[in-house]
Amino acid sequence: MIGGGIAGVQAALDLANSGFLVHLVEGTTSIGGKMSQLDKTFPTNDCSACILSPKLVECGRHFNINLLTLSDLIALEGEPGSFKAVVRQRPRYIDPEKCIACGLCAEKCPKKVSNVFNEGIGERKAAYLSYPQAVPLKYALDPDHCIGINKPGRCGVCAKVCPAGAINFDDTAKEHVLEVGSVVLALGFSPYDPSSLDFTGYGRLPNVVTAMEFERLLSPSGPCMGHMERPSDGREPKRIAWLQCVGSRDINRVGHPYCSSICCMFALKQAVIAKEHAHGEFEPSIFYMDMRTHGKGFENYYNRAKDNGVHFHRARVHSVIPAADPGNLQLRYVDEQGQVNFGEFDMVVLSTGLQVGKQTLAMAEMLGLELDADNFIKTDSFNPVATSRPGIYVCGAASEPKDIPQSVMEASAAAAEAGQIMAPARWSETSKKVYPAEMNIHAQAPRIGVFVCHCGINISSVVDVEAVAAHAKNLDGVVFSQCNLFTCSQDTINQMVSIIKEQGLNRVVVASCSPRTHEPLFQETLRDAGLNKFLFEMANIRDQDSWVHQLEPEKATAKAKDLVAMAVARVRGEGALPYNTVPVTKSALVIGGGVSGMTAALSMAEQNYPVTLIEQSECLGGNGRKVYRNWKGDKFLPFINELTARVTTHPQISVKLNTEISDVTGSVGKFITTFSDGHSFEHGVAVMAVGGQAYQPEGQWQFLHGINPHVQTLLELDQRFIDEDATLGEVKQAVFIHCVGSRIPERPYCSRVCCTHAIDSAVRLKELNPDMDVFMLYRDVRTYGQRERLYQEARAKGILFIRYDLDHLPQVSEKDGQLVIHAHDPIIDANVIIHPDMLVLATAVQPRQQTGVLSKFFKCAVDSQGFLLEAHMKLRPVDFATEGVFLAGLCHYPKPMEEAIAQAKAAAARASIILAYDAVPAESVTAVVTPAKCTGCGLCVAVCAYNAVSLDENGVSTVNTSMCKGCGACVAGCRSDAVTLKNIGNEQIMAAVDAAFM
Amino acid sequence: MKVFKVSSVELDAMMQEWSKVHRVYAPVLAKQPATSSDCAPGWRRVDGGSALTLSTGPTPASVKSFFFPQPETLLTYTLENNHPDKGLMREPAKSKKMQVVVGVRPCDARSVLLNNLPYQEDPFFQANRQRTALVGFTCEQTLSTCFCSQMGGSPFGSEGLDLAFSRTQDGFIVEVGTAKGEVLMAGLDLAPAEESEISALASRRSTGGKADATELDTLKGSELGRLYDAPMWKSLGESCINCGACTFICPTCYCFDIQDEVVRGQGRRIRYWDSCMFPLYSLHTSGHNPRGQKVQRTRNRFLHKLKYFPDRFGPFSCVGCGRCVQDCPVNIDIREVMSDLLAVE
Amino acid sequence: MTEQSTNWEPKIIAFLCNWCSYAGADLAGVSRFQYPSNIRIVRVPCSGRVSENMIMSALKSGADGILVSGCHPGDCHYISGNYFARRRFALLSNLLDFIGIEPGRVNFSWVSASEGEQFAEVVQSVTEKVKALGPASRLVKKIDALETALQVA
Amino acid sequence: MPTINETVSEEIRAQARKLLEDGTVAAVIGYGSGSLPMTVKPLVVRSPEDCRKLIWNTFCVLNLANYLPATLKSVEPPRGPRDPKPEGPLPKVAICATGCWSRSIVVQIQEHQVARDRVVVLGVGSRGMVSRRKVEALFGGREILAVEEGDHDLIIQGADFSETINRWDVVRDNCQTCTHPDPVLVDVRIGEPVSERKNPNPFIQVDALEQKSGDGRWAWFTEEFATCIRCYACRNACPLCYCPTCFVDDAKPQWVGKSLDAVDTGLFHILRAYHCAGRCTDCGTCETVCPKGINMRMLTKKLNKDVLNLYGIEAGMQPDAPLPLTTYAMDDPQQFMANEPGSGKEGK
Repeated sequence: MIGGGIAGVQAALDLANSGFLVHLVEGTTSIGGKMSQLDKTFPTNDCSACILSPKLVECGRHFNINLLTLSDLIALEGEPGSFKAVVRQRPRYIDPEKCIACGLCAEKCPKKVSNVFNEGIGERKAAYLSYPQAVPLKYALDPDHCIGINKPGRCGVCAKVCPAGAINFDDTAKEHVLEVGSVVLALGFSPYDPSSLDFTGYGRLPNVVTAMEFERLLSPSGPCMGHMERPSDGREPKRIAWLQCVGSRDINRVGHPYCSSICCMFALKQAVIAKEHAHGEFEPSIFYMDMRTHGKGFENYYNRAKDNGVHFHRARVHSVIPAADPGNLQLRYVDEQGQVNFGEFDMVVLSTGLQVGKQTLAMAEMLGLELDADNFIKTDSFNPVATSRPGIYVCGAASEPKDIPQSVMEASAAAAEAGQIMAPARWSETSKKVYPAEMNIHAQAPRIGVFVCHCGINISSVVDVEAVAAHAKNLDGVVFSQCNLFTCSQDTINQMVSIIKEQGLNRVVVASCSPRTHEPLFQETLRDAGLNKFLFEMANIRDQDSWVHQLEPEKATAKAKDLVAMAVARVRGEGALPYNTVPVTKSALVIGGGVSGMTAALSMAEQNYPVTLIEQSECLGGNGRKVYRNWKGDKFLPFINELTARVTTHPQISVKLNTEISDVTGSVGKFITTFSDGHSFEHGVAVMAVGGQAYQPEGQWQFLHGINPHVQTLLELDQRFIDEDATLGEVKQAVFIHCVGSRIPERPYCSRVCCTHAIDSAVRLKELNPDMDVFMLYRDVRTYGQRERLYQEARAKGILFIRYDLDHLPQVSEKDGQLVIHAHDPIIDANVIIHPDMLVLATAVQPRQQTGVLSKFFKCAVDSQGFLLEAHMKLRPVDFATEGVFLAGLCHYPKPMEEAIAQAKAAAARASIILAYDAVPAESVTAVVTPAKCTGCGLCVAVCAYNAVSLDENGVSTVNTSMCKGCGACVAGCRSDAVTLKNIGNEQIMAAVDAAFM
Repeated sequence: MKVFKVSSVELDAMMQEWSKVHRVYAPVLAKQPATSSDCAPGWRRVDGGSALTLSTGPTPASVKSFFFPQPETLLTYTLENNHPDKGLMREPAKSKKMQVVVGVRPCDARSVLLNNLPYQEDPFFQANRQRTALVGFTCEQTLSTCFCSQMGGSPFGSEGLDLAFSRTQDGFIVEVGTAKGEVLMAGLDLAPAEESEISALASRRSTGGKADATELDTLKGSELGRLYDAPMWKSLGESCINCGACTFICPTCYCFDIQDEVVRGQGRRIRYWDSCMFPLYSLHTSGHNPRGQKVQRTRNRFLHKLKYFPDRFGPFSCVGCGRCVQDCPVNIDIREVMSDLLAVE
Repeated sequence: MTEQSTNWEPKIIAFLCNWCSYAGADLAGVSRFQYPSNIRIVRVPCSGRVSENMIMSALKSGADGILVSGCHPGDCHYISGNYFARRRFALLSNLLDFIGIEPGRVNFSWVSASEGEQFAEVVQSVTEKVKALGPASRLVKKIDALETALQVA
Repeated sequence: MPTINETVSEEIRAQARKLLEDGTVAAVIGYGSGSLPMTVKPLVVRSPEDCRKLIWNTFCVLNLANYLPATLKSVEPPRGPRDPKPEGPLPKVAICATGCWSRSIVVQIQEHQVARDRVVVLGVGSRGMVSRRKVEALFGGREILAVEEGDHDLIIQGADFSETINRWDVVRDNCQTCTHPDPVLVDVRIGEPVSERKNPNPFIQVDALEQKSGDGRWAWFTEEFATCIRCYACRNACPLCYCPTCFVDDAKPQWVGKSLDAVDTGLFHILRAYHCAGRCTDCGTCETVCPKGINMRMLTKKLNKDVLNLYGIEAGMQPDAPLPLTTYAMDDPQQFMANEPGSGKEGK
């Protein structure tokens, strides 16, 4: 796995979790990539670090992920299934085994350097941690700037202050030779550097920043702590302009003919978030060519932004020059009416495009991979993650500009592909830890051990740890307490194991840092000592005490005593919990026999899992059979026929046509689905790929469709292409209307595929008859990514684009059978009358009506439009909140076939993770009902987000442990205290509270 | 027995005198906190000067809480970490100072004697009894809900009172019933009551207010099984909402529960009023509840008062004050229950 | 028990959700944002785990102030826990104000995992408010005080 | 001419008899006459003959919905804990219900305590029920021995007096500010619908208290609840307080102490009221049954006001709607979190 950004991390986790050993090779000191630099993510405004961190931590701790930071792949030889990869790891100069991330080295380091993580805004030290949540949470020395490295003997302050003796100026590079079955590239992108675009003023005018720089300015962990300050004078900007397409859609000066796809939303999000950050009046303005908000939830976001006062100017800015007011900027632009305008702003943000990084190019060359015209790694239309070299896959922005969910989907898809190659070797390279048998502590009086950590001097320089340990000794149930220099160090951990055994401890409290980072380590220690890992609590006396009360040692000590007493009180009432698992039935159900369903089925079958594929109609292929070709010109039918053949003949796939679902019971690991024919089927996972359907034009969007024979939808035109209808060449004049049924109040989303599809169809018509006049009536042309090339081709071929808006819909009428179209061209501000002999409607993509019914069977959610709602829009794009059920294709959101295929493979990868195990772990901290106290009111059922609670036949609440996530919403909601959360019951929590007042 | 004559003015002066040495309490007629700073609920501390006003019928709150406080602290302890006495149980120091309760009605005075039967050996009840003097006023007028005579009491009864005041034409005569009464009267210069007044009171006692529990007494002889299985309980239990209003306002309900309460490391073991109306009252640790149904609990309360208690101690455990009749939210009227029970015979 | 002494320091119980606010508190530490030491953090899975009973019980036990903090709406690790919590807290907060519990005793906030400084600010402001209010007395159970009353009754 | 309530009584008796005779229901929940003036007894009638005991008057102050779940259970065929559920439909129960009681039944349906198809609601429009305590207050300490009810007047008689008073003046506070006197769930209509009482402000008492200072409100709270004897009549009379173990009886942890400590008593009332949030229909039963006349209704009414203002919900209006605390909106108001740095970003 090359690259530790979000795509790399996702692919590594998917592979490691499905039984493969993964070497994750990352060039910098830590994983996280570009996403870790973001403040918020669109369209949910989720905090980027919050949603990313858990994945990074999981990756860093994973038993079967070998994380190689500061490393580069330098050579690869061999065949798919048996490659030999050579990885060179540069020296870190700080021993990660010893580093406790106390930060003293950075604090004392005399050398200040520009902060790369903050896009060069502000400074960090030569001894550094790239960002607070970095994984691995280990400092490094910057070899380019460290005095000690470059001039041995001249500095060495860090080595003197490091309490762990982790500094090693003599660290050297290492080479690792790795035997791998497959290589996945997640090389990411590099933002376009706008320095050469002199009209932007970037580099000369301090208040012109790139979007990524602005992101760091917004971030609470950024250089100005989330207070929006402009670089020149630290003032909070009141007017900010975003300039779109800087380095994208620009052949002239940049040589990037493609659209970077994400910048419209990126700018929208920044405008919205900046408005939230701003105190008082704030005016964000976005200068754009087309607003490309083609993703799920994007159009709504755009509409909300418009409603919330974000100004939009359809214009390319001519120049950014200093305004009279120091620091302010004046923009000159021509508006749609052709008027020259000036606008003054406090700050300008350049929505810089995405491009392929130099390292990616070098890597592609080293590996012998083909690149496309834009230097992105070339992939296949029908296998969007396969590179030109077998066994090497690519995911994320290295193959085309794309957003996070798409990258994550491709990461999983790449994992599926790699998993297919390596399926025979599953579990052969991985290792599994063996623990001693657990002591039964039932009915034992508490024997609590308390370990108080100095954390070098991180805690002990403020808190009197000896006094805390002495205090702990007298607490009820405590039989042992001691201080340790580093409780998390390997020798202390070993010592803890023997103390637990010698002292017969049955519960443990560690007073040190945060359970969020260290609880798993200590819980592991308990298991090593034969104790159930849930008999453990931490008192956070570092992050939440010594570090935040540095000037109040006495108070900090008193607080530490309380925190320890609270943890002791809490652990006293805790019991051993089961390591819950759910046995897995190793077969999958795929619902829907379109391209997505077939792809998912095939991918799982290729990994040797039996799959049942059901399709409600009498043939496989779905909507794909109705479409002629994609924007690259690849025809669909041959591919679908081949796919159908592979599916129907695959020994692991059983296809049931004309079949629907009549009932589903069970949950992850074991679903029992009953089909319309009365048969039932037991399966461990399910993939919903039920597709979508074309909107049938009606009302003001009907445009004589079904009345005048010359009016047809895109799919109807496709059928004529497929049938090679010779009469098409005779058409003299054709008009396409975009957004028929999309982006309107009833359907406030962009159907994503229709711009490209319509333009490609127009191009096809031009191919059939180059003299044909073709008009495109559009609202925004959303040929995102490299589809932009198609748009260029269309214009080059003479296809005319006329914009319309909702206030000026094209008027279609007929006179003696002849179509008459009135449209308004806003550029020339004149009405246009066209008399075409063909009108094509680019109709919306809608979810199928049955989607809602099906979703209820599997307890999955649908969004307000009726599309299936994934677990998380950003990072879990193919999962549902309900475990064991996955989604792919048009039922999720309109998308072109290559994206549907990637998503289907991703769904297969995610499903295969469950199928790889005989049993899957389930949450141990789960809710449990005391039936005698239950009123059966059903409040717990209503507030459970996971459908884990239900009323049984006696009207009493019961919890399905395998679905419960342990959030406790039911517990807090229950008036009669009939529900509790194991070990996080009211008893334990209130014992902790009361202990604070003893 | 000594009987004195007292005018209203002298009564005031007496209360003033008492309040110099003792804590003196009088009933409150209006809303008053359940636990005010130094008083049992429904009573107020008086220091003379304020004239005593009594309403017709029983005092709003019974005297029960002077003897059976809600709650009574049995033990105290500390759980403070590092405290040398951590976990050590101590009996709290309790005041032995005499408290004088003025304005008690004969029904309530009798209730103390009835509660004394089960609490004969209860040190807490006895200690409270020791230090409490009851100064009562017989009832020239009763309410329609009063039925003390039926229960073996009398509106003019002096049983259980240390001093019993009865109205005369121009004031009161006061009967000194006990040694505690003597202590209260010591040093007061009062004229003895006239014979005519004494005999007038005696004749009132023998006519209007004669104790007569003969009818109800037949219950004492009747077979428990038949009373227990009587069909009347079903409808009674059905309408009863099992609140504890009747038990808590009742002067003769004396059940309690014991709990430990710990706040900020300071603990106390308290005994507080419980009610047989509550399911928790009879709930076993096992989860089994012998009186798990509402009807069982309703029946228990009445049979306890009218059958189990008399079978064990002799008298009925009801003084006929009628408070429960007035306050039962669903109009369960013990007089009707009694007549229904008699009809079972 | 000498609460009114001049160097009185309040104790504030903070129920923090594990995924956002507790992480935000950690980040405040990592970033060394200093804040008053009066807060005692209780880690709970989700703000939706925090019930009215817990809040009132903490007050009863003697908390001079209470802070409940969870993920911003939309960020809940458990999808919707904080939405349900928001309704419950809104009603409780208003009810407590209604019966005369001083505004500032019981506080609610949303703090995300990346808002270390904001966390420190919230603690600072809550502590200041509670200090200005003085020791809690309303709905604080006092065993000693009751003892005296009972002994004389 | 018979009074309105006499007519209603007659109709209740007739309908009850008919429903019992034709086997539609196995029991009818209503009221019988009481043993004291201004009292009534809740009554479950199981035979046509007993229907004559049913009455309706202006003192029917207890919410009969409180009896509904138990009565429904009582008419089911007896079965042990391991016996299977009986086949076929279970017997039905009829219940007299005014506006607020019918709304309580709706909440019971929402909370699965009552099956809609097993209940026959005899819907009676409430003309407002009289507060016995208000009447008694008018007569100081004088004992009232009889009360005669007219449509608009009450004739109050004692041993030595007889006075006529205006009925509306002594109607309970909750009835005076009622906005739904007519039942929202009706199977059999009894009497005429009652015209909606036009209340300028149903929350007038809450508003008045809100006007006081914080200290003033605290003084009100401590005084009001100080007389509580912890008899739990308020709880037990409430049709929504049906927990088998109330939170006051929990021991681990002990949320609320059980003696007369003012804090424990206060917490009991706060939390009990809170548990009724979004469910309380302001039937006033809690206040009515309190032997000490505590106005605990003020707390539930305050919550009702907030639930209406914040979420636009009145309790018990729609059987198939979610309860306010079992649902949410993304943009629910969160002013209560305002002024906190780091919060309120998404707030409106």
